[in-house]
Amino acid sequence: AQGQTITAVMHSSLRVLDPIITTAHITRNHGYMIYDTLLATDHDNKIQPQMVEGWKVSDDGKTYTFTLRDGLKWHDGQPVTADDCVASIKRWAQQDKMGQMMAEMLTEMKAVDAKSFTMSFSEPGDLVLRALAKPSGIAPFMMPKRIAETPATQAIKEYVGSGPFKMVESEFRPGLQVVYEKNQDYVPRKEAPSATAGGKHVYVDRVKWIATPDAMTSVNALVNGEIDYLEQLPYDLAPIVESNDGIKVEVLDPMGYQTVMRMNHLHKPFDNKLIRQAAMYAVNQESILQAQIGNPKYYQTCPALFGCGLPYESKAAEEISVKGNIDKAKELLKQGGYDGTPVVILQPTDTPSVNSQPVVIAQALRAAGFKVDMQAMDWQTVVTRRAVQAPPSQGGWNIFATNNTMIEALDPLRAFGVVANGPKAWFGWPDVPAIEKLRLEFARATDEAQRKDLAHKIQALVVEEGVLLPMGQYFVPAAFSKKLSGVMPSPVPVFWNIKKSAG
Amino acid sequence: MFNFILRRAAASIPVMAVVAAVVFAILRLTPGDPAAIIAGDSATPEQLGEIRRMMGLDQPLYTQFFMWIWRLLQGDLGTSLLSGVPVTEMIAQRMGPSLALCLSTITLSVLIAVPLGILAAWRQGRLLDRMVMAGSVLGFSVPVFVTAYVLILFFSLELRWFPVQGYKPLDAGLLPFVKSLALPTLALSTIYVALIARITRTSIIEVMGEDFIRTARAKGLREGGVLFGHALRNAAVPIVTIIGVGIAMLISGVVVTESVFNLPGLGRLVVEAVLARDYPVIQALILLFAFIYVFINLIVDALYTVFDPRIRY
Amino acid sequence: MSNTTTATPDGAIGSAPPAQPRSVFWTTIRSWPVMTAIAILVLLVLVAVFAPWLHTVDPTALNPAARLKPVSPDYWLGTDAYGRDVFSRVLYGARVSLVVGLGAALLSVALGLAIGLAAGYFRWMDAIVMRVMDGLMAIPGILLAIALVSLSGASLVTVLVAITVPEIPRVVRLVRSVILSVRNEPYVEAAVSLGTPTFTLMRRHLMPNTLAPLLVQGTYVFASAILTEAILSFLGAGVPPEVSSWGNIMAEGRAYFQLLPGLVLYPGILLSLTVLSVNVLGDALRDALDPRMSQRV
Amino acid sequence: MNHYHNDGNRASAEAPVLTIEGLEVRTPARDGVPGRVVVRGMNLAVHAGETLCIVGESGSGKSVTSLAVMGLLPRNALAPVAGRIIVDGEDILQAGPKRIRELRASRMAMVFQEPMTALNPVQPVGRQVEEVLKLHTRLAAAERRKRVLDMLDSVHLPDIERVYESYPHQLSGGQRQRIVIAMALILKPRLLIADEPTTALDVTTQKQILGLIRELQTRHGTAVVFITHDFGVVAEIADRILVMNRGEVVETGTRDQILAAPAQDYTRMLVSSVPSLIPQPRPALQGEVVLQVRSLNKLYYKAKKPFRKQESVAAASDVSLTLRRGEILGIVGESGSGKSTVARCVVRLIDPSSGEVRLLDRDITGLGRGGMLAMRKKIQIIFQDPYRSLNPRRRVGDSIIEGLLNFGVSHADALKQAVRAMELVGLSADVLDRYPHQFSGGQRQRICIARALVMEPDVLVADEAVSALDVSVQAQVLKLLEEVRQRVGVGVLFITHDLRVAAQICDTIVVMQHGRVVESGAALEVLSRPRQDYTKALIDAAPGRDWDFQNFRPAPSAA
Ligand SMILES: Nc1ncnc2c1ncn2[C@@H]1O[C@H](COP(=O)(O)OP(=O)(O)OP(=O)(O)O)[C@@H](O)[C@H]1O
Ligand SMILES: Nc1ncnc2c1ncn2[C@@H]1O[C@H](COP(=O)(O)OP(=O)(O)OP(=O)(O)O)[C@@H](O)[C@H]1O
Ligand SMILES: [Mg+2]
Ligand SMILES: [Mg+2]
Repeated sequence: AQGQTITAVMHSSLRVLDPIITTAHITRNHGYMIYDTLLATDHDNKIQPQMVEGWKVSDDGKTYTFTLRDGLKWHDGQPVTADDCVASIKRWAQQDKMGQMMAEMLTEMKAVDAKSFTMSFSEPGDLVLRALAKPSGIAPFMMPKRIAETPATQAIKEYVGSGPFKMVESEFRPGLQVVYEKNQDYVPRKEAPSATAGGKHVYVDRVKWIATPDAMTSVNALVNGEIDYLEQLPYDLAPIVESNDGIKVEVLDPMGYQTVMRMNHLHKPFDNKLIRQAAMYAVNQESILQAQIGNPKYYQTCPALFGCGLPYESKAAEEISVKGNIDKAKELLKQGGYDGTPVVILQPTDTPSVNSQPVVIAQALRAAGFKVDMQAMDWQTVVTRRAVQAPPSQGGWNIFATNNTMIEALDPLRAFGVVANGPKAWFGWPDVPAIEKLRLEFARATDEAQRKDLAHKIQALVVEEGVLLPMGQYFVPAAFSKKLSGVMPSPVPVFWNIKKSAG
Repeated sequence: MFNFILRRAAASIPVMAVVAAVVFAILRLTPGDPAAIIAGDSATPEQLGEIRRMMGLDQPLYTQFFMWIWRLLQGDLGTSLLSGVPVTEMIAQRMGPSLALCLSTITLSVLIAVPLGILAAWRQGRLLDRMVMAGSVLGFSVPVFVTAYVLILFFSLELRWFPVQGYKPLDAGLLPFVKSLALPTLALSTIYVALIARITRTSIIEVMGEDFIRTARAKGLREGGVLFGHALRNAAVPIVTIIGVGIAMLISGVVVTESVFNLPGLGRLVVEAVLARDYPVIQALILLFAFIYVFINLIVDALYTVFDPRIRY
Repeated sequence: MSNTTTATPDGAIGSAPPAQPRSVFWTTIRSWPVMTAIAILVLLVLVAVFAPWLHTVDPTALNPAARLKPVSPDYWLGTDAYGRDVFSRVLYGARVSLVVGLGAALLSVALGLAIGLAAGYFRWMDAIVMRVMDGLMAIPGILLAIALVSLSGASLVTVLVAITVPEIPRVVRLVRSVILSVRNEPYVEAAVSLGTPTFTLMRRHLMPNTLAPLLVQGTYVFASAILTEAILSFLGAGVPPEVSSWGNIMAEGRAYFQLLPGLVLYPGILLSLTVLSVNVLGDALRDALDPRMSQRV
Repeated sequence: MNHYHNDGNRASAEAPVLTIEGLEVRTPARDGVPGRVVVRGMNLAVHAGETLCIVGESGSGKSVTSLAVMGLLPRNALAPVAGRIIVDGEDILQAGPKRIRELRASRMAMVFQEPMTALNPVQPVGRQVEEVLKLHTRLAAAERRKRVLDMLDSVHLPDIERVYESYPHQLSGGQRQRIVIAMALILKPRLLIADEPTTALDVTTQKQILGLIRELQTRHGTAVVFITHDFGVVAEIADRILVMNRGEVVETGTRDQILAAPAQDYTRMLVSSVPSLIPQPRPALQGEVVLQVRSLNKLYYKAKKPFRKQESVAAASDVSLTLRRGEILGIVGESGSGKSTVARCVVRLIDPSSGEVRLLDRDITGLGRGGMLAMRKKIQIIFQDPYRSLNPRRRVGDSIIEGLLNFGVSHADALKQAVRAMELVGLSADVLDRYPHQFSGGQRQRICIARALVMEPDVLVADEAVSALDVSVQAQVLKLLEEVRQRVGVGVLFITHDLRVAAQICDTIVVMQHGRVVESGAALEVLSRPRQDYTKALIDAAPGRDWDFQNFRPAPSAA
C-alpha cells in the first residue's frame, strides 16, 4: 500500500539505536540510514565533503573552517546549524578512539555563524579530516544539539537525523524489524554516489530491515521472494542462490574482513614471546579460511595486517602469519620452555562467523604440542570472558579469535587490535612500547610514503611480538533480488540509489 | 468458585516468589554482560564500567534484586537494557504471534487428536488403534525442528503453498495470516496431537471399564451412545489436564518453532534476551511464562468442575 | 513424552498394583514391536561402546580441505562443514546421546525419589518442597536449561544437569503421589504397628511401590533428554562442538539442510529411532507392570 | 407361588419368564489351549412374581450367569459356548445385538452391586433414568419427565424434583441404589436381575431396599433373580434358592427346603456357617485390664476456606471403654459411626485430639514416635482387607518376622516363633517363603493374624477382620480367634458392623453412633435386651432374624 518497499535481512538485528554509544555494525548501518556525516570516504578511500560545502585550512595548517551546505534539515523540520554539529562532534569525540586522539590535539571548536564552525588544533595535520570522514567504527553522525547534548555514556532517546531516510518509530520492534521511509526533504549532493559519499538519492518509499534467526530461513525467504536483500549470504548456501535466475550474488564490500587470533600476554604460557610465536607458526591461514569460508572465491590468505589491496598493504612477517610451520612451532615451543600449561581457548558456539576458527586453532596447537583446553560458550560469554584479566585457571583465557572489517583496520590508527600499551590496550593487553611509538609517529606523519613505511614496521612488530595474528582476509557476498538495481559497492550497506522494479 | 480463585491466587504467590528468586539467581550468576554488548567489540574497560554504572549493574546483587522486586510490585517490569524500550511494550509487540501460534496449535491438536484418540479407543487392539498409537509415539520422537525443515522443504519450496518464514498479523488479511501460521502450527502440532490422542485413548478405555458403562449398556444403549453419552465426559478430566500441561509445555516448542519460521514472538524474544543477557527482559518473560503456567493450571482446575460435578472448590 | 505430569488431577495413582502374574508381563514384553525396540537399543549400546572399532576415524579430526563432501567410499556418510567424517561422528554421537539420556534418567529418578519420598512421607516437608517444585515446574524447562548452560559454559555435565533439573519436579510429583496413596495401605500401617523404624519402612514398604512407575518415567525422561539435548544444540546451548552428539551434528548441519540433508537426517533418524524405541519400551513396561498406570502419559 | 397373568403376552401364564438350560460359559481358547470353564450345566427357571435367590461363595459364577442373561459378558474375556437362555420365550443367545439392546431394560433389567459406581458420576440421575425412556419409547419430553418423577416417587425417594437434578455423589448410597432400581423397573420389565444390590449398604438401608424390591415385584408381577451371598437376606426374601459352587449348580429348591433340609453337604456347610444372632451366655471376665480408653475424642478438620472458620467432624467423641485380658470386646455400629477411628487412635496410627489411652496401665496418648515404638510390641492390629494387608512384594515369612526383628530378636529365633504362629493359625510352616498372591483371602487373613500374634501382644485390635470373607471362611477365622483368645489370653478389640458376628464371638459389646458410645454391656444383655432405640433398630434391621441357620429351623420367636 505504501508504494515500494525493500525488505532486507541484515547480518544481525537492531536493538541499540544510538550509533555513538556502540560500535555494533548494525547500529552503524542504521546510522547511515537516518543520519548524515560532515565528510565521507568515497569508493577510492578519498575524503569527500558530505554535509559540508567545503572546508578551509588556515595557513599554519592548525585551524579548519567547515561550512555547511544549503538545504540541510533535520527530520523534525528544523534547519541544521553549526551549533548542532559542534555538539555532535563533541559527543562523538568522547566515544571514538580516533575522535579521542583528535580531541587531545583540539584547542578550540566553535560555531562562527549558523552555517560554519572552526576547529583549531595544537599541531598542523589532516587528522581531523580523516577522523570526520571515518566511515566505520563509530562514525561521526550529526544530530540536533538537544540530542547531542545527551551524556556520551547515556543512550539517546530521540532519533532525529538529517539523513536520506527517516525511521518509522511506531514500527520499530527491537531485535525484529526497523522500518525507514524516504526523507522527502533530503537534498542529495550533486556528485554521483560513491560508497558513503556523493549524492544519496532515494528511489523507494520504504526500507524494512527484518531479522531472521536462522540462515537457512533467510535464504529460503530470498528464494521464495519474501525478501529482496540479504546482507550476508552464508557461503555454503551460495550455490542454492547462485543457481537462481532471479537473484544476484555480489560482494559489495570490496575491502572485506579479516579474521584474527588474539593471545593473552598477561599469563602463562603466552607471556613468553617464543611460545606466542610457536602458536602463530602452528596455525596456517589456509585451513582457518577453509573451515570458516570454504569457498576460495570468497577468501584469500593475506599477510597484510592492514588489508591486502589496501593502502597499507605489507608482507612483513609473512612467514609467521600465512603458511604456518609446524616443525618451527615445535622447535620454538621447546626453546620457550613450554611446561604444559593448558591453553584456554574461548569458543563461541552461537555465532557462525567465529565458530570455526577456535576449532582449527585448537587442532593446530595440539599438533604442535600444546595442551589445549577448549571452552565452549555463547558469544556473549566470550565477550565477557575476554575482558577478564585474571589467570585462565580463575576465569581468564589464553586465546580467542574474532573478525575485523577491514575498513576499521585499514591503518595503524584505526586498527584497535594493534594498540600495545599494556593494560589499556584491547583484550590481551600486549605491552610493546616500540609499537606505540611508531603509531604516534604514524599519526603525525603527513607524507603518505612515510606512513606506508611506518605501517610496514608496525606490522612486522605486531606479528613478531604476537600482538595480533592476521589469519586471512575474506569477503562477504550479499544476495539480492534482480528486481533491485543500483545496489552499490560500499563498505557499509547503503540503501540509497537502489531502484526496485515491480513484478 | 470465588473462594477457589482467591485460594489459588494466594497459593501461587509462593510459587511466583520461588520462580522470581531462581530466575534472578541463575541469571546473575551467569557470565556475560549486557554492557559489553552495548559497548561493542572495541570498547575499552572504562567505557564498559561507565555503561555498567549507567545500567545499575555495579550495584550489589541483593540491591538489584530488591530494586527489581520493588519495581515489579509497582507494576514496573523495567526497560530492556539494550533497546531501552519498556519491557511491557516489547511483550505487547511480541505477544500476537505467540498467542496466535499457541491458539492455532492447541485448536488444531485438539480437533485432530481427540477424535483420533476416540477412534483408537473404539477400535482398541485393532489395526487402526495400533496405527494411531504408533503414529503418536513417532510424534514424540522427532525433534520439532526436523519436522519443521521437512515441512518447509515440501510445502514451501516444492509446492510453494506457504511462505518459508515470517508472520503476517491478522490486519494483513485472513489468508496471509493463516498462511503464515500454517506450517509452524503443523510442525508444533505433531507432538501435541500425539500427546492428546494417547491420553484420550487411554482415559476412554479406562472409563469404558467402569461399572456405569455396564449400567448404560444394560439400558439397551448402543455403543456409540455409550461412548459419546457416558464415556467421553468422564474421560474429559485427564484430557483437559493434558491439554493444560500441553499449553505449559508449548512454550519450549514455541521457542524453537518461532526461531525456525522467524515468527516475531515471545519465544524468540526470550532466546535473544538470554543470549544478550538482557536481564529485565528475561526476568519479565520467565515470570510471564510462569504466570501463564499457573493461570492455565487454574483454568484447568476450574474446567474440572465443568466436566465433573463431583469436583467443587 | 515425559515432560508431562500425571493425568489425574492430584496425581493419585490408586492402590498398589496387585502383583501381576509373570506371564502377563512377559507376553506384553514379548510382542514384536517391543522386541524390535529392545534389539535397536541393544544394537545402539553396542555401537556406542565399540565405536572406535567400527571403521571410524577420530570424529573430531578436522579436514577443512574436505568439507561438506557427499556420501562416498571414503566418507560413508559424507563430511560436515569442518570436514569431519559424519559416519564417525554419528557413531560417537550415540555415546553422548545415550549418556545424556541415561544420565538424565538416573539422576532425575534418584533425586526425584529422594525428594519425593521425603515430601510424601513427612507431611510437614510437603508444603515447602512442593512449592519449590511448583516453582521449578513453572519455569519452562528449555529456558532453565539455556540459562544453566550459559551459566556454567557448555559441557556435557552442564547439559546433563540442565536437562535433569526441570525433570526432577515431575519425578518428585510422581513419587509423592505414589507414596501418598500407599502410605495408608493396611500393610504399611501394619508395619508401623509392628514397630518398623521410619527409614526401614520407607525402604522396605514404600520405595518398592515407586519402582514400576519410576522405571516407566525413567524411560520417558531418557527419551525426552535426548530430544532436549538436540533442541539445546539447535538453540546454540548444547554440548560443546568438539564433542560429537546427534544434537550438535544436526544443529551444525541444519545450515546445510538443503545441500546435504543427510547432516540432519542421519543423526535425526537415529535419534528418532532411539527415542521411539525407548518410548515403545516405556509404554510396554507401563502396560506390563501396571495397566492402571496407562493413565499417565 | 404367585402366578401372575400378563395379558397380551403370547407365552402361557405358566411358562417361566426366564429359563436357562445347560448354560456353559468359558474364557476364550488361547494358543490352542481351550478356555477355562467358568459356568457349567446351569439350569434354572423363574416365573413371574417369583424371587429366585442364587447363593454361593465368591467366585462361584453368580455374576457371570446374570451377565450372560443380559448379554453383557465382557466381549473378549468370556463367552457362552453352550445352552440356551430363554427370556419370555426368546433365546437370548441367538438374538442379534440390536434385538438384545431392545430387550434390555424393557423386557429384562439388572441392578448391580455397587451403587457408588453404577451411575454415571457426571450426569444428573434423573437424566440417566430418563435415558431409558428415550431409548425405548417415543414419549415427549414432558411426558418422560413425568414418568421419571413418578418412578422416583414409587421407589420412595424424598424431594423427587431435587433428586432428579442431583448428581450421584449428592445422594446417599441407599438413594443411589433406589435410582438404579428405578432405572431398571421404569419400563416394567418381566425380569429383574439384582446382583448383590444391598451388599454395600447399611443394614437399615438394606432392609428398606429389600422391602422396596418386594413391593415393586408384587405390584408388577416381575420375576426376580436375586444374587447374594448373605443367607440372612436369602431367608428374608427368597421363594426359591439356587446354590452354586465353582460354576456349577449344587442344589436348588424352595426356601424352606434349602434352609431347613439341605440335601447336599456343601449346602449344609454353608448354611450352618451363618452365625447366630443370639449370643451364647458367657461368664463375666475378671482379668487384668490391658486397655483403657477414657473420653477419647478425635476431630477431623476439613480444608480451611478463607474467611471461614475451619470446619471439623467429630469422628469420635467422649469414647470410653475397658478391655480385660482374654476378653473380646465388640464395637458395632453403622458405617461412619467412628469404629475405625477409635481403633486407629488406640493403636496410635492417628493421634487422638484429646482423651487418654492407657495400655497396660501406661498412658500412650502423648508418646512420640520413639516412645511409641517401644510400646508397639504390646498392641497389634488386623485390618479388613486381607488382600492389601500384606506387602505383595515380600514373602509372607518376612512379613511375619518383621516385627520381631524390629525388637531385636535374632533371625533364627524369629523364624522359630513364626513357625509356631503359623501352626497356631492352622497353616503349615512350609508356606513361609511364598508370596501373598499365592494365598486365598481366608489364608491371608490367617497370616495377618499370625503376624500380629507372633509379637505376643497384650491387645489385638481387629478392624472388620472377617467382613470381607465368605461365611464358611468367616466361620473358620472366628473360631481361630476364639481359640487364640483362650490359649494366649490376649484382649481383643473386635470391630464389626455385622451383629451376627458380634453375637457369635464377643463378650462385651459397645454400640456406636455418630462417634458416640450409645450403649455398652455384656453381649447377651445388649443384643437380647437392648435399651437404646438405636440398638433396637440395628437389631431389627438385621436380615434373617427369624431363621436359626445353625439348627436348620425357624428361630424361636425370641429376639
Ligand atoms: N472378565 C473375566 N474374565 C475371566 N474370568 C472371569 C471374568 N469375570 C469373572 N471371571 C471368573 O469367573 C468366575 C466366576 O466369577 P463371578 O464374578 O461370576 O463370581 P461371583 O459368584 O459373582 O462372586 P462374588 O460373590 O465375589 O461376586 C471366577 O472364577 C472369575 O475368576
Ligand atoms: N481421614 C479422615 N478425614 C476426615 N474425616 C474422616 C477421616 N476418616 C474418617 N473420617 C470421618 O469420621 C467418621 C468416622 O469414620 P470411621 O472410619 O471411624 O467410621 P467406621 O465406623 O469405621 O465406618 P465403616 O463401618 O464404614 O468402616 C466418618 O464420618 C468419616 O467420614
Ligand atoms: Mg459377583
Ligand atoms: Mg471402618
